[in-house]
Amino acid sequence: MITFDNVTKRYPGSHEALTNVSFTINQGELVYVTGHSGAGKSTLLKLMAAIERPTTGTVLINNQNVSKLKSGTLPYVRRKFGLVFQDHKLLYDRNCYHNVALPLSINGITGQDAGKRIRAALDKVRLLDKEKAMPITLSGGEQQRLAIARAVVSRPSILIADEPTGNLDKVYAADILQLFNAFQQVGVTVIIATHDALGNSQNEHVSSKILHLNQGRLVKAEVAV
Amino acid sequence: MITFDNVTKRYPGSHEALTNVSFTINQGELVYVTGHSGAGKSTLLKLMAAIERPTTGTVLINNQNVSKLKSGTLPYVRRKFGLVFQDHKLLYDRNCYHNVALPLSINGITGQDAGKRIRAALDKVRLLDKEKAMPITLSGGEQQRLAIARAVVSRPSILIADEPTGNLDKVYAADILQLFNAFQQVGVTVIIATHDALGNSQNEHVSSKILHLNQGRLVKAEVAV
Amino acid sequence: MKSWLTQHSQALKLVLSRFKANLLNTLFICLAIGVTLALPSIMYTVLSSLSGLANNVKSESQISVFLSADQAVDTATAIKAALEKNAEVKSFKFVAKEDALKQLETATANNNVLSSLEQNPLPDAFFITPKNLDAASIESLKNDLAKLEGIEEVVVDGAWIKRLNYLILIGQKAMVIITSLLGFALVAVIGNTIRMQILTQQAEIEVSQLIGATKSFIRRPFLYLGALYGLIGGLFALFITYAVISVFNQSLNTLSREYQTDFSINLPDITSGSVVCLLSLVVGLVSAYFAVSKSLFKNIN
Amino acid sequence: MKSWLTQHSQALKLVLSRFKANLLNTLFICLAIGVTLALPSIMYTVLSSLSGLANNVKSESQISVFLSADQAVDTATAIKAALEKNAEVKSFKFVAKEDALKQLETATANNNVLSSLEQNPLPDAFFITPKNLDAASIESLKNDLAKLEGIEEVVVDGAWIKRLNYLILIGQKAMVIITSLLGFALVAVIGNTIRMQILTQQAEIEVSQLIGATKSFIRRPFLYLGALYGLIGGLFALFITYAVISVFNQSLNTLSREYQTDFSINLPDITSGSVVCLLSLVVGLVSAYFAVSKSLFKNIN
Ligand SMILES: Nc1ncnc2c1ncn2[C@@H]1O[C@H](COP(=O)(O)OP(=O)(O)OP(=O)(O)O)[C@@H](O)[C@H]1O
Ligand SMILES: Nc1ncnc2c1ncn2[C@@H]1O[C@H](COP(=O)(O)OP(=O)(O)OP(=O)(O)O)[C@@H](O)[C@H]1O
Ligand SMILES: [Mg+2]
Ligand SMILES: [Mg+2]
Repeated sequence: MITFDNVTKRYPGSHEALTNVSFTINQGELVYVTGHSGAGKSTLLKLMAAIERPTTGTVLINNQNVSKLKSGTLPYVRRKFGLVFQDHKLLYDRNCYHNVALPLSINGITGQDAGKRIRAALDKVRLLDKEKAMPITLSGGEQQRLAIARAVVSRPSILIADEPTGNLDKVYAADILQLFNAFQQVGVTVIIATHDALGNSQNEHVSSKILHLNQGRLVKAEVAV
Repeated sequence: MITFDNVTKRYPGSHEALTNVSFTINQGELVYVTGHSGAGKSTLLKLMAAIERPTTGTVLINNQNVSKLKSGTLPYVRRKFGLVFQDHKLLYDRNCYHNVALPLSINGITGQDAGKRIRAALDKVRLLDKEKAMPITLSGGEQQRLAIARAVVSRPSILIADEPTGNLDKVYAADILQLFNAFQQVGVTVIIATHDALGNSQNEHVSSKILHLNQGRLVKAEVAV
Repeated sequence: MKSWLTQHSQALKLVLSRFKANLLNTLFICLAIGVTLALPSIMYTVLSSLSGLANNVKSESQISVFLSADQAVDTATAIKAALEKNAEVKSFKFVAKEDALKQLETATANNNVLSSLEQNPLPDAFFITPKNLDAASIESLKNDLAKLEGIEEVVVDGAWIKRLNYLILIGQKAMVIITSLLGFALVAVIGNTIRMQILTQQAEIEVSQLIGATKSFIRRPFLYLGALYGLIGGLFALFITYAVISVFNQSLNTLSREYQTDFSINLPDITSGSVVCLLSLVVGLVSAYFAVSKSLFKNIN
Repeated sequence: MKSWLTQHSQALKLVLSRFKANLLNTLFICLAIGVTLALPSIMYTVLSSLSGLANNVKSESQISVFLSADQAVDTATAIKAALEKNAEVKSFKFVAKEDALKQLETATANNNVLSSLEQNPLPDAFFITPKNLDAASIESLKNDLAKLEGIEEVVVDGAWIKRLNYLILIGQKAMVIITSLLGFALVAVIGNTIRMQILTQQAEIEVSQLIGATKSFIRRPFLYLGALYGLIGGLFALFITYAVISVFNQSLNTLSREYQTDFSINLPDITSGSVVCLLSLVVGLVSAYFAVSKSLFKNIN
């Protein structure tokens, strides 16, 4: 599904954020990307989601080489992903409902059908009562959950979440991980970057893969059961 | 130093974020504000820093009633604080050095003296090598550390940090808490909001106060030694 | 087809709701566009009215034929018949020497000066408007007329035509300069406004691109916005033009009475009104396109 | 005092560095301001040159004194002496009847028409420029002159003055309308630009306020920005005015030769140039102040 072959990423005017990374993620896997701050987790996720392009090496998504995609087809590749950004990237000029509506409207889904799906997504992150609130009036954790609702509303086949529980307390974090597990259960590939490496006891019964990064190098890729 | 007397905060068009909160923080204390997501931690911190005003009740900072401050004197009250915002609030149109320079230039400190202090602050959060980088090119954790550098550069007498380690791995988090402890050691009042209530073993030797919030109510105010 | 319609109505709805949310701001901007657009429109209206007047004056009389003094009345009649037959003559006017003297009295604004004349020194005259105004036709007509009997002199009023043409030329030159300056200002105003809108929407644009919006999806609302600004600005411009010219015409009326002429500037008709609106709509659309393309895709591959 | 200086130089430095960073954009905006400002400046220059011309014409001759026919030469000499003594007379010109006839010939543009005159029908005349141009003084002067001996008639050239004044009045009316329209456009352009800048800097403003910046600290760079936009815009306006009027004057020259007059529009001098720059600087400053005050403190208590 997603294959990295000898990928190196160097940002202009910076040292290498990723060095010679190779791995494969199969359809329906649950993958944790771990590592210290600045190790390259977000960079790895951005390369997977076709937001950045590798400096050298190849990134294959569904056997398509991301570097060789035409800019016209890029949007359609990106629609396969549900993305939770580390900095949320919410839109502060519209309420929660319309924030979640954005991916649907981009996919051309409007009207009643859209309304149902948006409310279902908000309900999953327990924000249904904040439907009409503006994101700026939400607490940090509420904003993070809103970002998650937006990522899942379009029922993506790949879910990529960058530190989705950094601002959440244990109870909510468990909740969200439950949600991700549920997605994995129905065949969605779930990729999560996190700094508190697998400290969540709730996940012990789910088989998952760990990609551990250290200063841009893939140190170990192990499967925990 | 900071006294809350029966403080209630209701945002327009929202239920009460804080209800009847009373406590006192003395000069030089280290205070943790804990509670689940949406409990009112950030609201409490904003009231302390004179960014929001209480709906009812009084907030006293150095025996000054915040509600009765004239808008002309408000800036000078705020300069006493070093603030780490939950959403960082970095300026993305200037590099790290100039981000940290902002509080100093507001205080009228420029030139060589400022330069020394800025570099010292960046060094404390281990970002000295990123001095010239733009914040947008920093990883999530690096941005958080930059926000901390900006908060401490003007040597405030009160340090207020909202989830300062949410995006940091254990090693860096311990680092930052060390930094805060160092500030407390020299008489600075340090107030930290966090959702992982005192899970940090490093702090066990430091006496600290905990304000635990639940749905806007102060459930317990205890002193841990 | 249906999805195409949905997309467009969605974009339009978005723009209209934003219009409503910032009504005062929007009106302010449209007014600025209207003002900028009103000036060339006023200029054009005034100039086209003036050049209509000039055409009138121009065709009033270009060739004067003076008969020799003490001519018998039937000479004039013969010449009249010859002129009527000549295809090159559009129209002509006979002024008898008595009438000419009266006119001279009026022109010198003093009835007494010439009253003491014992003998009328002025000749009978024909004032002829030629059909074709180009130099060659006028020259050949002049030669034809000079051949007629009993004619003292044929004078072509060339200097006057030259001067008038020159004045109109200057007016047109001024209009070209002013219109291009203002056209530039217009593009700058609309372009800046759209860029401001883009700045406000920068986060939305970025996020939309990241989660798979196509370029045309992002561009669409801004194009509608530009077109709407242009259209409303154009309507404002028309309104201002109407108001200004009406006020002007009132002043002109008083002056015209003074001059015993009946000149007023024509208000723009429906055709030129729609041309103004259409033009400003297009300017708005094009400025929006460039502003979007410039601001939109600079940081994202 | 020192900190005051530091603060200002700091703000100015910030603005200049941003100017440099967005040089093209900045120039574009200044050019738009310049264009908007150039039009009233051109209008004013042309109109002031014209009204200078009008004043010339106005003061050329307002009272004509015609002597009775067949007067002895010493009557004219006596009148001349009387006119020289009269304090109300600014200057006068004597035109003998022979010269008047020649002028009439030139005026009717036909040498042959009047050549057959056996006797000169025109009188000797004095053309007088009064010192005071108000109606009362002119009336009393007229009465004084009428009392002199050997005078047939005194004519006050009232209609011409009335018409000319009316024309100038219309011109001034047009300028007031256009200037106020453009003034409005100018404020809109500069104000919008500053608001755009504020939008870009919104995060900085918010954060600065949160960490203790005073309002004047935040406002200062925007005021400098507005003033600089105004100043540079004003300089552009002056440049455009110079260029346009120079081009215009070339056309006018050809026309003037045609009319045998020597009229050209004066280029703005240093005084009016600095007035334009100062004015646009102030407009920039004021627009900036309002834009900042409007955008700055809306969400923060
Ligand atoms: N756009 C960019 N331009 C230049 N350097 C960048 C850019 N983005 C990231 N970097 C650098 O690349 C390195 C890896 O960044 P990345 O965001 O992938 O880290 P991370 O593992 O997500 O860290 P964190 O846990 O703090 O979010 C960092 O040193 C960062 O400064
Ligand atoms: N500006 C605002 N307007 C309206 N409601 C607000 C505003 N700010 C916060 N709230 C609401 O007040 C409540 C408490 O918010 P607060 O930010 O204090 O929570 P928190 O304890 O910081 O949570 P987190 O751990 O998620 O950051 C939340 O329900 C939030 O939606
Ligand atoms: Mg990251
Ligand atoms: Mg919070």
